[in-house]
Amino acid sequence: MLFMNMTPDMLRLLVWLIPVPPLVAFFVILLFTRGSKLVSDLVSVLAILLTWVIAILVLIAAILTPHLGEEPITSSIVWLPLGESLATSFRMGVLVDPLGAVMLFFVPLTASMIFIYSTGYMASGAYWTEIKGGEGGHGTTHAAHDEHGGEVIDSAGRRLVKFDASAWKARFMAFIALFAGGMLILSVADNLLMLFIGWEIMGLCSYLLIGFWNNRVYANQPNRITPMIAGIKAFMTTRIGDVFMLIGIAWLYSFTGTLNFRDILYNEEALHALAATPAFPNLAWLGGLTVAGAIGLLLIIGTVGKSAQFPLHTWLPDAMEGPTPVSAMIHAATMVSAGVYLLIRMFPLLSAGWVEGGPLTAPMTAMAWIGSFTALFAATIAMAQRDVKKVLAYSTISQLAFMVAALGIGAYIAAAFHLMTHAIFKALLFLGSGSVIHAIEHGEEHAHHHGHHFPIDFDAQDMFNMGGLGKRIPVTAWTFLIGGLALAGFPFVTAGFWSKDEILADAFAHAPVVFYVLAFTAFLTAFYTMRQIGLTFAGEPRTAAAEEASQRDWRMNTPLVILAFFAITAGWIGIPAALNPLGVNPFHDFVAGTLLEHPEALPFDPLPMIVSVFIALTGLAVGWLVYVARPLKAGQPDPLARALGPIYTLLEHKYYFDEAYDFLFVRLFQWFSDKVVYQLMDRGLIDGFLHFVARMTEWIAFRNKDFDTFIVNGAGDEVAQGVGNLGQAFKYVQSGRVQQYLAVAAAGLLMLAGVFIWAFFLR
Amino acid sequence: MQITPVTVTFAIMSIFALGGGLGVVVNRNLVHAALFLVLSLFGIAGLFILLEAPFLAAVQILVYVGAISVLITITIMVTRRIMGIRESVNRQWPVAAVVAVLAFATLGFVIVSQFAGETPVSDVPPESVAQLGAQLVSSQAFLLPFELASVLLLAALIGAIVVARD
Amino acid sequence: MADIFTTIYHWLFNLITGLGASEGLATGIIQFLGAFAIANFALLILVFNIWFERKVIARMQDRIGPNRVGPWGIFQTVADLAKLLSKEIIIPDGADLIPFMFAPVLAVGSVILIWAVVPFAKSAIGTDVSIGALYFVAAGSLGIMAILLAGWSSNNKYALLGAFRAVAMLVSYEVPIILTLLIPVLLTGSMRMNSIVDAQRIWYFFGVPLAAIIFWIGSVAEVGRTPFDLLEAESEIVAGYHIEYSGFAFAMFYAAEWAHGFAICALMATLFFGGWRGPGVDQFPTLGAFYFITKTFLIYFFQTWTRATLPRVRIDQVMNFCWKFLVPLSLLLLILTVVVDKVVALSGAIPAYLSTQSFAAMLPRTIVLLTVNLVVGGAALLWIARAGRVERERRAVQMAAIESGAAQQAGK
Amino acid sequence: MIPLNLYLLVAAALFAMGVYGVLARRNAVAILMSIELMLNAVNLNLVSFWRYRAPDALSGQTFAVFVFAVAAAEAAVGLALIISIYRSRETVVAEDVNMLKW
Repeated sequence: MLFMNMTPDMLRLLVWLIPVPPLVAFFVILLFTRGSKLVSDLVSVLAILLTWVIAILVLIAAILTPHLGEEPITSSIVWLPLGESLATSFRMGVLVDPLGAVMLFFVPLTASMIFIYSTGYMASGAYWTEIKGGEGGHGTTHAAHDEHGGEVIDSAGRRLVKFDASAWKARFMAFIALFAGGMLILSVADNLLMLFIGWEIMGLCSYLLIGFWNNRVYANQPNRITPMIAGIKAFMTTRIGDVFMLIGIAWLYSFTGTLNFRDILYNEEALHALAATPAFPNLAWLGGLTVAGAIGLLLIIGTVGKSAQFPLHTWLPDAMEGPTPVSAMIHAATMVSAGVYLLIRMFPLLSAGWVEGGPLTAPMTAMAWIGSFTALFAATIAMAQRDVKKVLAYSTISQLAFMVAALGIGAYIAAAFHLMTHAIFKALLFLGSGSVIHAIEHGEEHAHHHGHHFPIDFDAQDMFNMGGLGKRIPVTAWTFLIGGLALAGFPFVTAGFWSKDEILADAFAHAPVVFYVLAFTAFLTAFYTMRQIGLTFAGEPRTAAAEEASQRDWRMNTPLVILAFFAITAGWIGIPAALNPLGVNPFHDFVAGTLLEHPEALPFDPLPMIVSVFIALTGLAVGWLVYVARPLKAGQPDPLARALGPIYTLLEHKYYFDEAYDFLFVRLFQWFSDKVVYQLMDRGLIDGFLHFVARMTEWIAFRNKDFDTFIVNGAGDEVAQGVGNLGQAFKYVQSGRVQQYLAVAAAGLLMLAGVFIWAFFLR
Repeated sequence: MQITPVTVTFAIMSIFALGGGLGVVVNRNLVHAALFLVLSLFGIAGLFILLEAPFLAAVQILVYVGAISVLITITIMVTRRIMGIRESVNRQWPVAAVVAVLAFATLGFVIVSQFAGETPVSDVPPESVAQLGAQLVSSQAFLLPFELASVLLLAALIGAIVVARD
Repeated sequence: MADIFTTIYHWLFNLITGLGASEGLATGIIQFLGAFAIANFALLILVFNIWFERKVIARMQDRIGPNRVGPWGIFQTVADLAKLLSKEIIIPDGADLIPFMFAPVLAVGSVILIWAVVPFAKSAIGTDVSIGALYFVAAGSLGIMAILLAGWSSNNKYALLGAFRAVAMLVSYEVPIILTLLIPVLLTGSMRMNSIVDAQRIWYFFGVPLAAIIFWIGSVAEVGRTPFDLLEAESEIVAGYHIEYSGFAFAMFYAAEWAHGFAICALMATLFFGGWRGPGVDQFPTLGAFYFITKTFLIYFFQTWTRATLPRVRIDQVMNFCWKFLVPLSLLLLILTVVVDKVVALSGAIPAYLSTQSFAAMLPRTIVLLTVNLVVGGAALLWIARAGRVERERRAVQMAAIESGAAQQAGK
Repeated sequence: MIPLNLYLLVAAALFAMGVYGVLARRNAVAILMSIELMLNAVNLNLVSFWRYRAPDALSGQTFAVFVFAVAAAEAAVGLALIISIYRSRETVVAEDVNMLKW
């Protein structure tokens, strides 16, 4: 075979080439093939498949390499040589070590699936868009489906028309290509800066893609968040994390003089130095936070933003406004994984100074708390969601939190394992949900052609509008079931079970508290998964749309099947040695090489496994009893609501977090800028002063106009004139003359230079 | 420092460079200013030769005199109506003068106090031009910046055409 | 085996040092003398060149040509020179005096500068700088400035128009020139003129004829000789940028143009026709000068021949030809040459591929490159033939339309 | 041999002239020319530091080459902008192009 007789140079070249095809595809589509949807589909899909092939070659070569951890596949070029020798210059390069190999396994796989799926998903559909201005606007709230593209007026008085959701398909393919390129850059990067580049490319793309249907509005729901807003929200929220992360990177660079993973994470003295030096020598109350700790915390903040951990999680559910492939892309394959990948990659730094069984370092403690709390928190919210995608969104947050918590307690390999399996089965679930939505939309079409009338705010994503889809879209149903079971951790078969079990086992061994929390979360997970499956597929259709739902697009079904296959089998490579017919845990032994000193596998302990089996089964069983055994009738409320009462509302409203943030930050700043800046300072002080002066002069003039008009009027004029002149004089600061600005800038620069000279030469 | 051909050349070239520069910034007639610019660039090229960088000297002549100055002169001639402008400096010229003098003072201070009477640490390696060429395209040196520069030039080319065409 | 030039050098050196000058001073004086000699050669040879060209063209046009002054009219140019020198230099109203006077000097200077790197023989070269080829381009680019100044300072719209045309054309044609100049430089691996000549056991013309041709066309355009003499096309822009010049100032432009025309022949000979290389030159280096002059004059004859043959082209045709044909072609040629050369060299299929030691050693490389050139050139010819056909048809349609319109006018 | 600081002083003076020109000239083309002066001063600095401090690593010369590239790009785009401004507003006086104000 090809990779058998591949020279190392060829191999390195291949690694360089991995991110290239999608990026090329992005430019090709945007520059040339924009006009044709078909060609754009072909270009992007071929590109990602090419990447997949390359990645598989590299992956096989990597697996065949003995001691990959010690001698990873790496090559680098000089970024920008400075100073007197080329040796000291900053280098950019690629690196494939066991962890990178894991990324190369699931990222191109899921990405390719999502690309193929998108070609089908983006090919049809329609949504409401608002017409600005103009006259006319006849039509009633229910006239929506009578004449297609017909104009309707919703309860908010906006004039809406249907907009073809596939209009910008080519652009969409280009964006996800760029997205995949960013993720691949991040996966093969050998230093933090390059990783950050990929990271930011993805940040941009998530903004572009979440807000892809940027002219979409929701009929009768003027306050519901629109894709445009959601995109901005996601961008801003992740920005917060990114800024802190960048600070951390800069700090790391200034401390170690390099950002290369190998140079920092695989060299004892660097790590020791990082762990030994206190970050803020003169801040005693920080309790001797080391530099490693401080940098670690900053990086964690970056991850908290990117992987939507508490308290920066709110952008992710709203990111569901994007097209479903985007949700799969962002939530499963790429972006949120990137956050966790960063933590796993930097684990040696985060755990610098930590010995197995010893006290946790500051970053690890933080991760443990954030992780376990977010896991529980998100899982509870997921229980009460109506939107089929929102459930998955919150389950994603919760699952990522699993990984973060696992890292917090030092379960390095378990985290990597769960990252991989979760990416696969969560991608499967999202694509499945997308196919469900598609089916419902088609059903809506047909039903309407058969004379049904739907309210214009009919929501094709609301699970309570579904039901009984199992018979109508069997492929989706079965694959979704597989994915759901994997998510719920159905024992001994699914991938999710083994990875989750490994985390639980580690937690049981190291941190009981974390274990209990995660165990309970696992129970909730199983429950809401079953709830979702039940609401969606079981029972009888609750609406006409569900009645006539159908989805027979091979472009969407093939990826589902393939991913379902991996959702089962991907877990088997990580079966604990004790249960493994091979007698070893291949995944563990492979990934362990990534670390400097290999963590040895835990002695097998049946108790946590029994617990997790029991939990998964009970959770599924409860869900079965509530939602499948007695499926909901149309219009029947969620039985959970009766059970939980007010809590249910609380959960349904996501603990009112958006509202809280809205009040705390948005409103606060609006209030500040309005009341303080505008009203008080602008109106109050400045205008007040002017009015006061003017009125006073007027008053004096009026008083004395009988005698001495001349002087007083003169004075009044003078004062008014003076005020006017003041304004006149000040406005020239903003003269629009570039040279004036330049002069000021130059003067400022000179001042700095003076300070510099004084500081370095004269003092 | 005794009078040697090198010092004499240095003096002449410096006078060219500085005198030309002065002409550029004070001369009222723009075409003459452009001529002074050419003179100044010549001076710089001569200094490059004194610094044993003949390649840069040639490129300096080729790029600056052959291309940029021509471009500037043509622009001056195309925007011919501006020849009517009599006063060549704006109202803030005193500020500018002060800033410039201060800038020179600052730089001069650092230079005089830091680099007084420094002489080369070693000779220029033979075939330095070849080395330069090799470095520009070596992945262990300046390959990336070089490619970026070429992309920048391409972008500027297209941009200039797009902006300047009707 | 000291050749005549080194002999002269040593003789002068001993002479001057004998007079009690320091060695540095002696070298300086000799260098100055050398520069003086080369400059004068470059200018005086014109006297002969002009006569030569007029004679040749006359013969080609079945005339006799200058035949009054001196034997075969050989002193005709001297007479013309005397006339020009004795004429008044008219300075038009509103002329910008300094540039007006500076322009001709710059024009001549830029041409003379070129001769500094032209190797007459292995040891007879003004200065063998390591960047000779680049230097030649840089020096040539000065002429553009001269033209621009002349056109501007004359305060005459035809002059300015002509200057703009000239600059547009010269700047455009520098691109293919530089691109093709790179090819011999790449093949040699050095920009040093002497190394380039040294490496030509087989003339580069036989290896990369297409490059030579493109370089030639570009150079002729740079000089602005027929068929590219529309810069001073008397029939359209009376005389181009030097319309206002008279007397000696004009003579300098005139001299600059002809000297440039001769200089490109010398460069052509150096870069593509093996410069001073020739049989027995290694034993008797002095022979090199003879070979070099001969080659140069043969090429000069060819130049005159083209001038006598080809009609003048329109400015738009000139520009299109450069940007839409020469530039892409030379780019393609450059890339192909580099790639093929590298691939063959690295593949090691041909031993000692890059060696320039002997005729035999250079043969394989020459053949490889020749095939590349022939393929590219053939393709280019086919393409331009097609383009020309299309153009002609378009023209025919236009003319028909015009004539029909005219006919209707006549009908009314 | 000329000491380093002489070259640096020449460069500094040239740079200062450039600063003055950029700040004081009215004509946009003149401003552009002054910018070229500043760029050349930078180049002179780079090359002389290369010659005197690190003749073996050619970074100084390489950066000078990059400055050439940047200067060419800057001149092309700048002049194009000036011409288009001249077309639309009949002026190339920098301070007359002040639409962006209060």
